[in-house]
Amino acid sequence: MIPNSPDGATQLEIFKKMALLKGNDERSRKVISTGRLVMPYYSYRGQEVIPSALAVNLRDTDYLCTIYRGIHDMLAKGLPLRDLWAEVAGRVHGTCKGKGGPMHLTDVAHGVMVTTGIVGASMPIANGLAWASQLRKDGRVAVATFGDGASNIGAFHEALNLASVWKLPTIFLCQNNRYGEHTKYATATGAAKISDRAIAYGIKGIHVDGNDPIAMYNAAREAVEHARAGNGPVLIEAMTFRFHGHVFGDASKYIPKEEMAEAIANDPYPRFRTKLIDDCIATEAELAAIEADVETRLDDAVDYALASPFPGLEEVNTDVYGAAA
Amino acid sequence: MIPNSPDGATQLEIFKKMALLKGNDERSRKVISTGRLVMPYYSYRGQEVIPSALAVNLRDTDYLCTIYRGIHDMLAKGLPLRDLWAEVAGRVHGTCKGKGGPMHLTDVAHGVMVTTGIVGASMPIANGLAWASQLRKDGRVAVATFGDGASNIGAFHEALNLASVWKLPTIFLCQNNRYGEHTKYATATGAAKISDRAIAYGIKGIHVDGNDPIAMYNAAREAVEHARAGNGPVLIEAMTFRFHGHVFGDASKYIPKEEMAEAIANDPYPRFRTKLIDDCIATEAELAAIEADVETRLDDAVDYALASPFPGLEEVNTDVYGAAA
Amino acid sequence: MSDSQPNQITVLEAYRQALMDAMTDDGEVLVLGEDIADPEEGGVVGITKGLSSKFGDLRVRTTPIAEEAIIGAAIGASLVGFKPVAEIMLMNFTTVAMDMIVNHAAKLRYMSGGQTHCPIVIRTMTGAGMSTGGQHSDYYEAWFAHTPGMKVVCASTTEDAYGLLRSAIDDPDPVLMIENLPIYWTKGPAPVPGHRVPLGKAKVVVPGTDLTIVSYSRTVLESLGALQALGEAGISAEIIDLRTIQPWDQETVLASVEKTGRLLVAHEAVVPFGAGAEIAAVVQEKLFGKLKAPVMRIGASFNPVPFSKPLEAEHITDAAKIAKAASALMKK
Amino acid sequence: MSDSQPNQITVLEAYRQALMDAMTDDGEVLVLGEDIADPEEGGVVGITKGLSSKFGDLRVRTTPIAEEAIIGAAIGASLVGFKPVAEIMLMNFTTVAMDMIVNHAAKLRYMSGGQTHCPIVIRTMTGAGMSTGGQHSDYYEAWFAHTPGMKVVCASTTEDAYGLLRSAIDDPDPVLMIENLPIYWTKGPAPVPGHRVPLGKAKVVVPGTDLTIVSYSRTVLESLGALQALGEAGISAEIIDLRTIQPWDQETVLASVEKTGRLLVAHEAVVPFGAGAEIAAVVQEKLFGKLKAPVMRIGASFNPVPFSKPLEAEHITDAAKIAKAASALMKK
Ligand SMILES: Cc1ncc(C[n+]2csc(CCOP(=O)(O)OP(=O)(O)O)c2C)c(N)n1
Ligand SMILES: Cc1ncc(C[n+]2csc(CCOP(=O)(O)OP(=O)(O)O)c2C)c(N)n1
Ligand SMILES: [Mg+2]
Ligand SMILES: [Mg+2]
Repeated sequence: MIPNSPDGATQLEIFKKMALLKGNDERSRKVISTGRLVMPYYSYRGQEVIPSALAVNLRDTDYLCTIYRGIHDMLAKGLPLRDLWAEVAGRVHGTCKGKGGPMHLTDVAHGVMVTTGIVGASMPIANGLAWASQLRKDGRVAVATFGDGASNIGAFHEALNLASVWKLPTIFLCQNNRYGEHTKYATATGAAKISDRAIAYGIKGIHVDGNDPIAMYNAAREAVEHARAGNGPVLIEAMTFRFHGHVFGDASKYIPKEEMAEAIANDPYPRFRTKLIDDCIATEAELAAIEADVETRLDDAVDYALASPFPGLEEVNTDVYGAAA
Repeated sequence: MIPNSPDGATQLEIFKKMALLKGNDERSRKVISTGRLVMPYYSYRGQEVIPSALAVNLRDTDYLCTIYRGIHDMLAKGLPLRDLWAEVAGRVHGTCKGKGGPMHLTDVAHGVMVTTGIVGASMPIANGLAWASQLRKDGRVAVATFGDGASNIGAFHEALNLASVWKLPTIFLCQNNRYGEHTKYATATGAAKISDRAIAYGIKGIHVDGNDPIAMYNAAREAVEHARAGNGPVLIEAMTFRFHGHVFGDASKYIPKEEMAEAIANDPYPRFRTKLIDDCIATEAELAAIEADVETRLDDAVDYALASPFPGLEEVNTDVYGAAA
Repeated sequence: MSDSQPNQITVLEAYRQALMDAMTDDGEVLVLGEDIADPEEGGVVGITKGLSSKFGDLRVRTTPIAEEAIIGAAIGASLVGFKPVAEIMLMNFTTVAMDMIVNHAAKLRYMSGGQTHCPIVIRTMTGAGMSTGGQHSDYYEAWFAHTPGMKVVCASTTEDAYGLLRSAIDDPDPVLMIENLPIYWTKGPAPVPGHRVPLGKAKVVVPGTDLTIVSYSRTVLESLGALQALGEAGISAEIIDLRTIQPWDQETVLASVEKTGRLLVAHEAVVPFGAGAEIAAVVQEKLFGKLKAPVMRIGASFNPVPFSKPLEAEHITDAAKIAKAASALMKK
Repeated sequence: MSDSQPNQITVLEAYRQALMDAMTDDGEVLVLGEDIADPEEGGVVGITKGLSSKFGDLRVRTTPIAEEAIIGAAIGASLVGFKPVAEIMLMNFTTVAMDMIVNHAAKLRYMSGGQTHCPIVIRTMTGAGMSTGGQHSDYYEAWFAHTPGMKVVCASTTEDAYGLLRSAIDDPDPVLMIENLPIYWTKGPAPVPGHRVPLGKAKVVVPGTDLTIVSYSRTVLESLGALQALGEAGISAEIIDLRTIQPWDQETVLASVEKTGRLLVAHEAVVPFGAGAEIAAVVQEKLFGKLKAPVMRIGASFNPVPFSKPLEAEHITDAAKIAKAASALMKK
C-alpha cells in the first residue's frame, strides 16, 4: 500500500464526487417516494467513497462495467446528470433512449460500457474490454464492480482466472456491503475475506476500508498503476455498507438494528466532510457551496428529464439488429 | 497428514484395484484398436493410484460423481466388470441398458450416482448427495472427481463455496494430470496449486502425490474422516499424469517428449508392484496371480458384453419420463 | 389483505400454502434458493416465509447466489429420494443454470437407463410490466418444452397455483414452474388443502363458439380481459388455459378448435420460435381442412423488454391486442 | 487429403480458410476458445490450426475451460470494435454460457439504445452419429432463434461453410454458427476466396414439383439422400437448404411451397417446440387454403441422444426416414 495520502486538491475532488453521489441518491429516493417517477432503485447511500476515490485515479477512456447498484459508479466516472435522469425516467433523451433504464445504463463517452442486472456478469465482459486495451496497447484499464454476494457465482471465478492467465488490465472491484439482498455475508460466503480469493488466481489482492477515502484512494491508485503497467489484474475488496436496503421499499428487517445504527453512525460522508475542514483543505462555506451546487444541478436534471419526451412507440423494436454490412 | 502407512493387507487391496484398473484400460484400448468396439474412450492409464487408494477408504454406500475420464473411479468403487463392458458395448445388459455409454455410466448399487461429460458438473451434484447424507445423518460422504482444467470453470467455484457454507460432507478430488485436453496447466490455471483454492472457501485443502499409493491413501483417509465427522468439505489435489492422450486417437503431440518419457519412467504401477515385493507384502507369484485373474475376468466381461443383445429399438424413447404419480 | 374477503387468498399465498402442505405431508420435500429462509425474510417477495421456522434450516435452505450450485444440489438430493423445490429467483437467471437443468436434470433418467431420476421442481418468476427492463422479465418456456425429460407448467389462478405446484412436487420428473410476478397479488378462492391439478390437462375457462383462444400464465387474464370487447363485437370466444406447456393437452385444444374452427394462441413470450408455433403446427396438421382460418399467434414484440413505460406497454401482450387479433382472425 | 482431388476441400478446411481470410482481411477479427491455438494443436479437430502462428497469440487465444469467460471476453472486445470469433467446442456447452449469450450479447444493442453492439460470432459443433451419447450432440438452434438480437446459421457445404462464416464475421450482430461434426470431413468445391453467402437467404438445392423439403445442416445431406427413393416412387421433391434459421428466408420457402403445395420440414433437433414448428406456423398462415396437405415435420425422436449404436441410428433423422415421411405426405 502507498502510505502517503493524496494532496488537498485530490481530496476535494473526491469529496465533490461524494457530494454529487450522495445528493443524487437522496434525490432519487425522494422523487420515487413522492411518486414523480416509478423505477426499481438500488440505493448506494453509504458506498459513495469507493467509486469517488477510484474515479480520480481513472481516465475518461478507461472502461467501466457496473451493476444495477451502480449509479454511484457511473456518476463518479462522469455520466452526465441530465442523461442519467432522462434515462431513469424512460425518456428519449436518456443515454439509452429510455430503453435500458436504471439497471442498464450505458454511456460510451465516459467509458460506462455495460450495466448489468445479472449478478457476476460485469466481470467476464470487463475482461474483453481489457483484452482490447492489451491488443491496442492504449494503456486503458477495465474496471468491473460487483458485490460481496457476486463473488460466489461462477462468472467471478471464470473471469478472475482468465484475467490472470491472460495478464489482463482488469480491476475487479468488490464493494462488500455485508449483504447480498437479504443474505448475510457469512451465510453465503465461505472465504474469510473475499480479497483472499486472489490467491486462487495468483493475482494481486487488496483488502481496504472502502469508507475511508484516503485508504480507498491509495488502494485504487495501487491497483490502477499495477494494471496499467501491464502487471495483470487486481482484486480489490472494499468494505462498506448500504443504508437503505437492497432495493427501494426494502425495510432491511434482516439487518440487526445495532448493526445498522453503528453503520449509519459511521457514515463516511460527514466524517470526510469534517476531516476536510479540520485539515484546512476546505472551509465549511466551500463545502456547503459544493453541496448547494449539486442540488441546483439535480433540480435542473430532474426538470430536464421530466420535460423530455418518451420515445415514440416505433422505438419498441428498433435497435434489436443493426444494418447488415 | 497422517504419517503412518496402511497395513500390508490394505496396500495389497490398493494394488488389486490398481491391477484391475490398469488391465481394464489396456484391454479397452486393445478392443478399440482392433475394431471390436467403437466408443469415445478417455484413457486413465497412469492415474490408477488415486481412485484405488481412495476407494479402500470408502464404503459401498458412499456416493461418487465422476466424469468421462472416470472408469477407473467407478471400477475402484465397485462397478462390476460385466456391467461396465456391456454398457460401453451399448448392450441391454449394461448398467444403463446401453443408453448411457462410456461417458454416462451409473451404478446405484455401488454408489456410482452420476458420470458426466460436462466439465465441472460432477461437483454441484455431489453436493446434493452430501446434503442428503446430512439430512439422513447416515454418515455417507459424496466424492466428486474432476480434472485440473475443470477447476477453472464456474461450477467448481459455486460448488465448493456452497459445500463450505452448508458444511457438507463432500470430497472434491481433483486429479491433476497437468493437461486439460491439449492445454497445459499453466496456460489455463492462475493458481500456483489448485489445492490453494481451498483458501477461497475456507475449507481444508490437501496437495498430494497422486502417484504415491501411501501418500494418496493417507490424504484420502484424512479427507474421508474429516468429511464423515461432519467437519465439512475437503479439496484434494492429487498430482498425476495420463499416458495416452486426452481421448483414444490423440497422439499427445502437445506434450513435450521428455515430459511424457519422464512420466512413463515414473509409472506408479510397476513402482508400487516392486515396493510390495521389496516390503515382503506380497511375492512376485502372488502379484502375477492377481494380474492373471484380472485378465481372466476381463476375458469373461468382454465376451459377456459382446454376446449380450442390443436394446430393442422401442427403448429409444423410453426412460425419458417416469409414470406420473 | 388475504383476509379482506372470506376464503380469498392471493396467488402468492397459494404457492406458499402448497409448499407448506407439501412439506407437512412429505418429509422428503426440501426447499432451497436465494434468500428463502426466514432469517432472510422468506424470499424477496415472501413466498417461502415461515417454512424454515416450521421445517428447520436443513430442509429449507438459503443458498449463495449460485444458480448452478442450487440446481446441482437439488439434482443430487433428488437422486436418492428427496423432492427438492429449487427457486431460481427470476427466469432470466435460469440461463446461469442451463447446463444443470438441460444436460443433467432432464437427462439423468435416460442416460442411466432408468436407474435414477430427478423429481425436482424449479420455481421461477418472471413477467413484464414492473419496469424492470431487459434482464428481469423474459419467458423462456419454449426452450424447456423443447427439452426431452422436462415438464413445464404455468398457473393463472390461486387454485391452479396450488394444485399445479402440488402435482409438480409429486411428479417423478423435473418440472419447471413458471410464476408470473405481476399477478402474485391478484386474489382468488382459497384452494382446498391437498387439491391437485393434474399436469398435462388444460382448462376451458370460458366456453365459446366462434374462436378458441389458447393462452397460459398472465396472458390468460389478458385474454379474459378481451372478452367484453369481443362480446360487444358479437364474437363468442372460448378461452383455454393450457396450464401445462410440456406435455400440453392436445386433446382439449383440438376438441375446442374443431368446434370453433379458429385458433388464436396468445402468450407473453415473443412469437418467433415460441410455444405458440408448436401449438399452431400441431393444430394445422391434426385439423387440416377443418379450419375456417389459419392458426394465428400473438405475443410480445420481437425485442428485449424495454424499460420505458410506454414501450413496455407496447411490448406486452395485453387484452386490447388480444381483442384486436381475435377480431382480425374472425374476418379471415 | 484435401489435395486428393483438384479444388476439393473438406467442410472443416472451408471453415479454417474462412477464419484465415477474415483475419488476413481485417485486423480486428479475433479468435478465442479452448485448445484453439497452435501449441494446443489448433483445436481438437484442428479447425483453427495455423491461425495463432500466423496472427499471433494475442489475436488467437486459447482459453481456460470457462465458457462464460469466453463469451464475456468476446462481448467486451466487440463493444469497442473488435470482431471476436468465439468457439464453444460443442453445442451442449453453450448451456454454460447462456447468460452471456442471451442476457448480454443479444441485448446490449437494445438496452444501450444502440450505443453499443456485439459483432461476435459463436462457432460451435454438434450432431449425433459419433456415439458420444447424451451430452455431446444436441441441436438447440430453436432456443437462439427465439432470442431477439441473435442470428443463427448452419452450413451443409464447403462453399456455404466458407461464405456463411465470412458473412457472420462481417455481421454487426451476434451470430451463432452451428457446425455439424459428422460432416466436417465431407468434401466439396474449394470456395472462391472472399466469397460471401448472405445471411437470411435460403438456397434451392434441387428443384422439384411435388413437395418441398426444407432442412439445414447435416439434414440437408440426408434429404438429398432421400431423393433417389423418392424419384423411384415418382415423387419430385424440391430441396431447400435454409442456411439461416434466424432470420429465415420466408420468401424462398413460401414461393416453393406455393408451387408444390406440400411441405416437409426436416431437422436433426427433436420435433416438439423445434425450429420446424415456426416454419410450419408461418407457412400454414401465409398459404392458408393453398396447401394440398398439412405441413409435416420430421426430426429426432423426443429423447436425449442414446449411446447404443442401433438406438442412435433409430434416433437420428436420416435419408430413409425422410423418404418415408415425404412419401406419406404425398398420400395425404
Ligand atoms: C444470476 C443472478 N442471480 C440472482 C439475482 C438476483 N439478485 C439481484 S441483486 C442480488 C444480490 C447481490 O448481492 P451483492 O453481490 O452483494 O451486491 P449488492 O446488491 O449487495 O450491491 C441478487 C441475488 C441476479 N440479479 N442475478
Ligand atoms: C463445459 C465443458 N466445456 C468443454 C468441454 C470439452 N472437454 C471435455 S474434457 C476437457 C478437458 C478437461 O480437462 P481436465 O479437467 O483437466 O480433465 P482431464 O480430461 O485432464 O482428466 C474439455 C475441455 C466439456 N466437456 N464441458
Ligand atoms: Mg452486497
Ligand atoms: Mg487434466
